[in-house]
Amino acid sequence: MEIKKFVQDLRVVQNIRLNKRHFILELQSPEKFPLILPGQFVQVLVSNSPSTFLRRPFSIHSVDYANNSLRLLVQIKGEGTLHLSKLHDGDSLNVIYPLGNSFSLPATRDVLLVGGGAGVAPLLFMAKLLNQDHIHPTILLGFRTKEEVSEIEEYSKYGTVLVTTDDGSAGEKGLVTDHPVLKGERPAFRKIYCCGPEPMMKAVAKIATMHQIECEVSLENTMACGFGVCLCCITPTDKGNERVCVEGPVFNVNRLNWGQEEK
Amino acid sequence: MEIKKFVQDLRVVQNIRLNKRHFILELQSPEKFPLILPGQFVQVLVSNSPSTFLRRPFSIHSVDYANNSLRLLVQIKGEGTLHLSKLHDGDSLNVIYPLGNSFSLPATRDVLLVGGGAGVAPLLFMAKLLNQDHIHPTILLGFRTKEEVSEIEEYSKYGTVLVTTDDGSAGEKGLVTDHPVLKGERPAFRKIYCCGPEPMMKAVAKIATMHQIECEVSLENTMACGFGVCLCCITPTDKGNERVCVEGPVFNVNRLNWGQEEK
Amino acid sequence: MSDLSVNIAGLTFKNPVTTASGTFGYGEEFREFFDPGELGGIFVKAVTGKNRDGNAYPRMAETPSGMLNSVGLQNKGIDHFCREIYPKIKDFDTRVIVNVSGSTIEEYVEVAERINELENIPSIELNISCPNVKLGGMAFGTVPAMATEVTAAVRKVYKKVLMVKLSPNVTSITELAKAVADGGADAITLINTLLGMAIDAERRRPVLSTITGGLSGPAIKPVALRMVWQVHKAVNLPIVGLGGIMNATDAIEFILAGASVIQVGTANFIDPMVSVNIVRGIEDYMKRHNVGAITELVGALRTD
Amino acid sequence: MSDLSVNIAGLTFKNPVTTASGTFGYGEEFREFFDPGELGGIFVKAVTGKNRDGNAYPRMAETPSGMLNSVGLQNKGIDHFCREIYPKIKDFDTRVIVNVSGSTIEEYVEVAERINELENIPSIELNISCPNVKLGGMAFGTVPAMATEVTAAVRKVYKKVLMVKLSPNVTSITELAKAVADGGADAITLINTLLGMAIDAERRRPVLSTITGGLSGPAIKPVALRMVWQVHKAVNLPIVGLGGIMNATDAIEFILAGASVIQVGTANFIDPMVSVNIVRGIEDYMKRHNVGAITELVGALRTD
Ligand SMILES: Cc1cc2nc3c(=O)[nH]c(=O)nc-3n(C[C@H](O)[C@H](O)[C@H](O)COP(=O)(O)OP(=O)(O)OC[C@H]3O[C@@H](n4cnc5c(N)ncnc54)[C@H](O)[C@@H]3O)c2cc1C
Ligand SMILES: Cc1cc2nc3c(=O)[nH]c(=O)nc-3n(C[C@H](O)[C@H](O)[C@H](O)COP(=O)(O)OP(=O)(O)OC[C@H]3O[C@@H](n4cnc5c(N)ncnc54)[C@H](O)[C@@H]3O)c2cc1C
Ligand SMILES: Cc1cc2nc3c(=O)[nH]c(=O)nc-3n(C[C@H](O)[C@H](O)[C@H](O)COP(=O)(O)O)c2cc1C
Ligand SMILES: Cc1cc2nc3c(=O)[nH]c(=O)nc-3n(C[C@H](O)[C@H](O)[C@H](O)COP(=O)(O)O)c2cc1C
Ligand code: FES
Ligand code: FES
Repeated sequence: MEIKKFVQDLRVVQNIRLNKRHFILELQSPEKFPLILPGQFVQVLVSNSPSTFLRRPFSIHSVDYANNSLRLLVQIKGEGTLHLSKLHDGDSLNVIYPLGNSFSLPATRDVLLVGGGAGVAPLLFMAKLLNQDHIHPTILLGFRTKEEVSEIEEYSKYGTVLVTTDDGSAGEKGLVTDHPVLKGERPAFRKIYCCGPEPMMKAVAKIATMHQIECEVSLENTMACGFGVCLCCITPTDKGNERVCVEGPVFNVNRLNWGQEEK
Repeated sequence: MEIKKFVQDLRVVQNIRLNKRHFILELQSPEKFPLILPGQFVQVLVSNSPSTFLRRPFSIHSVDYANNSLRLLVQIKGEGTLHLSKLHDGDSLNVIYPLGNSFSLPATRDVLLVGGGAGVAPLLFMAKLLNQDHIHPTILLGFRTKEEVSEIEEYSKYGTVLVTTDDGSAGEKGLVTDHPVLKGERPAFRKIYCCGPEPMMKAVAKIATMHQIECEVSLENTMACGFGVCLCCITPTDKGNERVCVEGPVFNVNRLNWGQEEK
Repeated sequence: MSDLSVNIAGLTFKNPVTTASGTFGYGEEFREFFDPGELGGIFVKAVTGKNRDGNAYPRMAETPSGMLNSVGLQNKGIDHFCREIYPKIKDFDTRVIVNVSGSTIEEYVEVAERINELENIPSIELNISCPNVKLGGMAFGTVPAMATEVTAAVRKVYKKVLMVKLSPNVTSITELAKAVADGGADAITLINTLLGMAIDAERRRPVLSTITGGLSGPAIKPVALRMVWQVHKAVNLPIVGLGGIMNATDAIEFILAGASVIQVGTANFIDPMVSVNIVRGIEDYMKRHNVGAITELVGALRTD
Repeated sequence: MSDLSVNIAGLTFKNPVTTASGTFGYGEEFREFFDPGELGGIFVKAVTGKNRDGNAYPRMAETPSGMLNSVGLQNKGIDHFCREIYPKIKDFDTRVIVNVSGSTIEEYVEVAERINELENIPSIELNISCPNVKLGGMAFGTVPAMATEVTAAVRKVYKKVLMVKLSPNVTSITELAKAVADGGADAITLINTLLGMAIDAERRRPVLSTITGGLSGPAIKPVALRMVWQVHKAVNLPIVGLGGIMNATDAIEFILAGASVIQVGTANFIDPMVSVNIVRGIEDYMKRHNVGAITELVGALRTD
């Protein structure tokens, strides 16, 4: 399916600070939204920072078609995200969207969503879509500390939420892969959607593969264009080098040559 | 006299819009000001614009020692000044100051100050200093149109203000050099201080030289450093290539090789 | 009405704005943003003899006002191009020019010969920045004699407009320009990327899998302008100019320096609409400056 | 305590941070901002045989993340340096190194010989980017044989630490590095400015009086890092690295690529305190990464 892409000045309608490192940016379009799917992302121009030359990609955290607004969940990493964190209601932000493919719909009702850090972003959107199909997923979210645990009420609308923190200050202590639902003999899921730091995704993919659970991950390769023309964002797949921004960001792990060369 | 230079974050306390192209930026220091002289300038870092790499030089328009605040009168020319025009009270601006030499005190009471465009900036400061010496100068200011005529009340505190506009919408029509005080048989001044676009300063210098009136001009050569180390801002003088940012910006016109090579 | 049309060795372009190879795919993706027919032309991604996977990820590093890439000519080869890509792009209402690469003279010749047969491709751009595998990896584009040789070999089999794209990583760009002129080039494209490197200080590793890569974007504009100007004065061939063009003013600068046609590269990544906007901005400039035909501006820099 | 000291051919520096020639005057102006004794060293403005007025104004153009300059070695000559400048700088509590320029081999040799006699100048940096007037204006630094010749000639008369600063405007920087190593250089400084150009589209004129000029600043950092890395692998001499260093992270990148000492150039214009802040930033990095001696980081880029 070919979805038309927009290059638009979106209006910042809210900038909600979740904690020291994370915030939510709500952006509104002057026009009617096209169809947007969970797993897709946007490319944001950070025009007021002298050290951001290229756009910055962010997953779409949620979409409100009634208001033609979408939300991004952003983690402050460097100059670009720091500048975004300072935007105010009414500011304007140039965005290309919607980009990339999307999570596929599951052929099962036993669904687990796993996210870590800012990687949880696309999962909220996905959980909502699953609900429309009357699927009530288990949602396993990993955070650094209790302080960073956020939006649990939002996720709880769509599924059963489980939490891990690195320091045990909330939920289970450890990484998401240390949580009983994934560590147990045989996880009770037939499909996993996963998004987060690459080592986390690889660990989840390993568990999934071991138990023959279907698993889709959303990759965060560095991008120059975000719409398929520069060939900078590639990942090796069973079909050769594919573009994460067009053929991805979502890949079924059985298509990725993961586990061969670790750094 | 060696004046210590500061590299400081100054606080924007006011941003006063005069007209479409001009505004006044009032900046306050957290520390006691050093001695600052009329004709000196500051180097401003425009840190939020991706297309301004070097600092931007501006003459000091006035100084308030009681508040440790100074004013800049800025004309919007490109990206840098456009960004400055958008600063708000409370914003911070990194500034190096005070830089350059200054106008010399006159050995006469028959003083004319001539300014055009943003070039009027240092003249207010100079007029005030002359007043402290009980000199009441004539102040001839050139503007594009009536709309841009501004701060006349300020200048009037220190001298007799005369105005020209390019289109005659206020004061005399024409350039400052078309004004009767300069066009007359023998201008009634023994010292002229002049600041503005180079063609204007050259025209004034020509008149001054013709009538053997002492004349000081403030040059606006493009600068990289502003404090004497790059040798980019030079102007040919009777002593060879001198730095406008250290040996200037104020030069007595009889030291400049003006009029030899016009563009 | 301003006349924006230009002409390179008899080949006309409706306006001087084209897109740079490797930054515009095969034009397909951009059709979601605008009609390529609004541009003077498009230079499509490098085509080589056989399929190439390109280099390993990471292939990109952001740098001050620029980026490094080490894509490494990833493409599916000339057969695939003729069979799969050509049919999709042959009816674009603009000049479609193919960037041709290779590691041996034979490969360049083979690809050029095949493209010569494609009716709707009026021109190729030889990318001679690739290392010559037979001659120890020294790039064709850095040794004048090699540059002449590969150009002449392609010239023999290629009957349409032959452009040669030079690498800026040389001591004397005019020497290389003369070398490809001697080889029979119809036009010279300046510049390809500058060789650079980025390091991640935290991990103490190069950012790119290939350690070094090609620098593009506004950072290189001063170098590109200088080379266009030098070659314009030294060699009597039309020039296709590029390197860091972000807006119409940049484009005008290249034209004043001597470029008949300009290419927009890295800027496409930041604003997919930029090339169309540059066409409009050039028109505005011409109106403002009362320039009837864009050709009046080519090389019109005043240095008196 | 982290050990920041480094050593080049027996000459120690208290830390690896120095300032680049032409961007720090003779250190005088900076005393109003900080004590030069906090730095590892300062490289002062080029000195030539006779007084030079330099080029006409305008000498500067701002470019994306950089600037062009065409100052053109303005200085009052070696006599004036020895008589007027040396007494003022000889007691700085840091290494003061003089950048030496010329248009003929005789001029280089003359200046080097004179500076050899100045007790508190432990080293010179030969700037071989200048055009050789006798040999038709081709820069000494672009032709390997000429680079060897001028280095060897100076080596004969100069008894202290001899650094040679290379131009990046060459096809092979390693070839030039080897050439000056053959000539007897003790260390290699990389890089001088890239040749570039800026145009004012409104006036249709070059911005600089000299049309072309030298590009410096962050824009050139990727090229500079690449050259430091290439020379570090190819030539067994210590390297002084520079080109676009704006902060401690940039400095660490050059050290990882192979520089023993780094120079801060254009950044001084934007923040006169930057070099001192870089010293502190390097210390922070060393603490954070548990590095006892900065020398452990020289060339320590991991490429496995
Ligand atoms: C498809 C996609 C979706 C994404 N979705 C989100 C999201 O929903 N929320 C979110 O907070 N972030 C997301 N990211 C990551 C986000 O794009 C980067 O964190 C951001 O671009 C960093 O910009 P910066 O200027 O703040 O940091 P920079 O100064 O550019 O970088 C700071 C540090 O982060 C590293 N870094 C930068 N970009 C990436 C990247 N893409 N992958 C790994 N490391 C990187 C750099 O190497 C550097 O060490 C996504 C990335 C992709 C490709
Ligand atoms: C000592 C000194 C004192 C100054 N005092 C004032 C002042 O009090 N008020 C004020 O408004 N301006 C003053 N200027 C000029 C001011 O520095 C420039 O207008 C400003 O730097 C432009 O920055 P920008 O980023 O907005 O424009 P840019 O994008 O840098 O330039 C826009 C246009 O203006 C031209 N331009 C930029 N700088 C200069 C310059 N220095 N001289 C001539 N043309 C230039 C450029 O070539 C370009 O065409 C002074 C300059 C100097 C050297
Ligand atoms: C991601 C990327 C891929 C490129 N691929 C090619 C290529 O296949 N062939 C080629 O001749 N040039 C290629 N180039 C170089 C560009 O065509 C252009 O010469 C260079 O980027 C400078 O222009 P710019 O600064 O406007 O991008 C590529 C550049 C980039 C950034
Ligand atoms: C205004 C200016 C003047 C310079 N003068 C000299 C010089 O006299 N001798 C020299 O070897 N290099 C000179 N350089 C080059 C610098 O020393 C340095 O090699 C170059 O600027 C790259 O470093 P940077 O990007 O950190 O500035 C000069 C650079 C600038 C910007
Ligand atoms: S980021 Fe350009 S192709 Fe994916
Ligand atoms: S601006 Fe650097 S010396 Fe004047």
